[in-house]
Amino acid sequence: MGVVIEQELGTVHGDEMILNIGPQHPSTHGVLRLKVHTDGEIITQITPYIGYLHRCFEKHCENLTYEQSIPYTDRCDYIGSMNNNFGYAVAVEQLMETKVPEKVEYMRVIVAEMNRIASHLLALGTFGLDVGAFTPFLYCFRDRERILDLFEMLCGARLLYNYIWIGGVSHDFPVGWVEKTYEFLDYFEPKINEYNDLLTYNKIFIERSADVGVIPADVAISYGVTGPNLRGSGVRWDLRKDDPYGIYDRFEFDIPIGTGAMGSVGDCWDRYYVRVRELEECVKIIRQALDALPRDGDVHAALPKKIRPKAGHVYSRTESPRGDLGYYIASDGSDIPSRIKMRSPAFTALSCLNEISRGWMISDVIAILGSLDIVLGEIDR
Amino acid sequence: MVDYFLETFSEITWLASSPNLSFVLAVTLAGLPIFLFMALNALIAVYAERKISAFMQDRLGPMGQGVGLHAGKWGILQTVADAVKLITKEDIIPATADRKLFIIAPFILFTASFTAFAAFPFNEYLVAADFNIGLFYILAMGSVGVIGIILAGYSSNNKWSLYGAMRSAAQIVSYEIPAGLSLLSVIMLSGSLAFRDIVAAQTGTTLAILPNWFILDNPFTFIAFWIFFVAGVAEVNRTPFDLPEAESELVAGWMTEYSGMRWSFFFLAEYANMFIVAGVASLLFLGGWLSPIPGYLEGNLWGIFWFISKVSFLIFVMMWFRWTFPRLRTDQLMRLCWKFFLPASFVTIIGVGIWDLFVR
Amino acid sequence: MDFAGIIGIINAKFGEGFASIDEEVSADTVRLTPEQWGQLAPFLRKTPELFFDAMMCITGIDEGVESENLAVSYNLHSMKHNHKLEIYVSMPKSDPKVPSVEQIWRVADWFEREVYDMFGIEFEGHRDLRRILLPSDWDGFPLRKDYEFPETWHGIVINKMKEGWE
Amino acid sequence: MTIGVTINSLPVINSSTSMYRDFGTSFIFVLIGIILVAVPLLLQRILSPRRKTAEKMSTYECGEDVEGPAWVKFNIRFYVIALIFIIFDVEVVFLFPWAVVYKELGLFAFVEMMIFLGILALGLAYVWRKGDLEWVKYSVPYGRGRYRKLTIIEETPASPAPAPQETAA
Repeated sequence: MGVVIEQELGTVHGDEMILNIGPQHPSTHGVLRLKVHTDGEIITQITPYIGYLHRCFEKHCENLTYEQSIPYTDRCDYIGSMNNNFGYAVAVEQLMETKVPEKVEYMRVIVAEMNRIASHLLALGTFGLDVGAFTPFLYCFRDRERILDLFEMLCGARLLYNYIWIGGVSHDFPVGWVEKTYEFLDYFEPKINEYNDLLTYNKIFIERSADVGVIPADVAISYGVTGPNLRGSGVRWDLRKDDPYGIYDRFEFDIPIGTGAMGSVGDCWDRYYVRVRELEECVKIIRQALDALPRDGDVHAALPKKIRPKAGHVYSRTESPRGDLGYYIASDGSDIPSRIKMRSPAFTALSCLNEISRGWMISDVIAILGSLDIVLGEIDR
Repeated sequence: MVDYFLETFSEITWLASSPNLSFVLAVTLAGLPIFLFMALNALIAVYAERKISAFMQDRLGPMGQGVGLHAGKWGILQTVADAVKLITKEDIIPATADRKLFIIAPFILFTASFTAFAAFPFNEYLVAADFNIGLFYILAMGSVGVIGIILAGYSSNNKWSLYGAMRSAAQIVSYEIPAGLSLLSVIMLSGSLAFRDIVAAQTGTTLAILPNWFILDNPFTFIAFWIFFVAGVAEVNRTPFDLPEAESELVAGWMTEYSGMRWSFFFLAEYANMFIVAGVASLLFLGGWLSPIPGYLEGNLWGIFWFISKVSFLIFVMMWFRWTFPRLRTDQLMRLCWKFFLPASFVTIIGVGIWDLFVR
Repeated sequence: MDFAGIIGIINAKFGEGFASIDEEVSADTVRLTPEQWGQLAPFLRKTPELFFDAMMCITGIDEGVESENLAVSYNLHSMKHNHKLEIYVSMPKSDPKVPSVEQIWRVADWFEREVYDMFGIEFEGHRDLRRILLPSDWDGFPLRKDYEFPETWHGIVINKMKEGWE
Repeated sequence: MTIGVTINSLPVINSSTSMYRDFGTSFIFVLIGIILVAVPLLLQRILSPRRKTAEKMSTYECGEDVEGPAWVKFNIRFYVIALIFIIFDVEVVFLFPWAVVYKELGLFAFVEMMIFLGILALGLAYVWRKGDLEWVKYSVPYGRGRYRKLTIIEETPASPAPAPQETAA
């Protein structure tokens, strides 16, 4: 069987014990099953079993028109739904060679970045929870709640938005939304320090996460790890800068990378801290986009009633909160896509778990899993 | 209290004739209030824990309105509702478990903390059983509990439970040493193991206005207090030392397979142990039932008040820890104990000795 | 480096006409046979000028009931040079076999398992080729166009897709 | 500065009856404790429903069937800690009587006990130096990790080499 990596483990041995972490376990972030071989507390091998949440997303898409697939993309990464919509819309527009109105571009960036903040907040909170700190989790949720309130005002939904459509967005910002978003940003920016005080620079937290679960840059690239996880390993790679889609090339922001400030480059602390720093960058982008947002204009490009892209295929990538979100769309000229494949960042991030967590303890594996920030809806699709 | 009851019984003619019976009766009568107090302590502490955590986390906590199914105003009946739920819950023993040990485990754990509780003085006179080696007795009884934990974890035949048991075995026994050693400094200064003498040694003032508590006696006892308190938190398995039941790692650790009433005794014992650690710390270092302003607000009732408030404060600090800190890892926990607390507690003993002989 | 440059390097090594550009499918896609892909993959990874160190995506494709072809599409990317390439490998449905690149790009491990799971394409040389998303005892390969849905699975009745959705 | 109250007499157990009483008291407390656990359990037996099914009685393993037994030969690390504990705990018990009479005996006893503690500390230093206080001595694939202060005794490579790696950009 497969990649069984036998390892001679130092001097002392116990019997090998097989532990099933999940599917019913508090810190598997969904329904993930890890079959863990342990010796005492030390992990000798991990085999992830996924598919508990498989909803046949790709099979569904083969039976739906292009527009009808959008709500299904929501359900993949249910923490960062806006970005999923965004990625899908960009892919189809690329296939159709459509340009969307200027205003829509700004609106998309604003909601996508807001969603990125919400997603990162959840990631930070649950990582704290995984290493035993309960309070930061609720602090993060408190602030995430405000973003969800704004989204609710925007499109009525709090989790699965179906807001970004092909060629535009479902409707304009409601009256007062922009002001409320400014208010939120003013409220949120100082709160980032609060997380830092409570968790980031906590001695125990550093002990638990620094130097743990190091992913070297080359291993990360080989395993297709992207997004904040890859940046935590010290690779300055962000699609918003390196292969800009939408209008991301118009904004000024930094790409934080892991520096190994507390341990080695690419450890759990770096991955965590990259997300904290990204919160600030998101706020920067949203402020610029809000400032430049055109007042008037259509929120929908002129598209035919039935979307029939010409035959061909396209692979388009966008930067979701978890990394490179790719859509491979093959069209045969009809209004139903012949193949939609979603390349999910969490899928590849999880695939390196066995590689990086051998030799660590059970507690560390939970921390590593938390720092990778996986969403099972996206992995299983 | 045992003595008091014995004296009372000796005046009752039919009881005075059989000393054994009157002795048993006296101890039983002294024991029942202890149980009531333990239950009450758990009830209030659980409610406090919920509310304190809620306030620390910017939320409301249990907020039921009205009596009945809604757990009372401000959720004050939440714990009672929990108790009712626990007692009406189906009692499940896994088919593969070691049945005998599984049943015995909560008995050991609860009985250990109950018997330890019996030696607690709430003021100079109010103590269920006044042993002249009270401190040693409490330490001894406190360390029996770990057997219950190991049995519970082992007998469940569950991997999570086994991990919890193994961790707690390593953890509790390790932290017992610094806890015991740090208490030695107080015993050296007071020259007694009876709480009455230890507290009596702390009367008066130091530095003109401050109370003459052992925590303020010299720098080494000050360190010893913190060693004892942190080691005590580790011994009662609370965050940041809650590895045996680490919920994000081991689901519920050694009590994974326990539910209903059997589990509630673990719970009761945990809160009782918190009280014991906080109680020993306040008796030995914080002057027990003595008033913080020497010469004022003293007396038996005030004594009870001061003792309970000191203990409550320390329990609050434990809760504060729990809702602030992440959890340590097993090897870090051991490192902290053996490489930091153990040498430090040696230093406190030597330091107190030198201070007492030469500096003072 | 742009697409033409990449093609140039590949053709310089493997001979002119090795990498044919298929205008019909997409402008920047290289169409290959499975054997050619087996030769090309290590070259793409190791050549310093190309250095495709990241495998972005592996997609299985069923080209439709009529064409009787399955295909695998590889999206490669170079973190160093920031250029990308798409490789399109097609094979007959009767004998779907592709050389595995799992040991060249580790991420291909799971991607290839997924393609195998959904299309039944065998990746030769993969060390751990088994189903990943579906249960291990699932019958058939669901993303093939001619896939017939089972009536039940372990006693669970599977709802048929409704006819005539628009 | 002196402690407020001087202690006149040592807490010696006065007579055999007193000892009998102390032990008797704690024994009865144990009995009461057992009864206090038994009664609510009995009450639960009366009040609670009893509908046992095979699933309910099965061991919790995160929703999966149990793989392999839980009662295995566990890693020796845990027992090493227990052994070290026993050594130190016995010494602590020796220290208690000394601490009680320390004030009476003065400098001589203090010096004596310091010698005893010195030997104990020597033992601790030995265990420390030997590395038995460290929890683990294994190697992790990447990074220095928690082993950066340890010399790793042997580092065996994983048997099927995990893919050729060049250093990336």
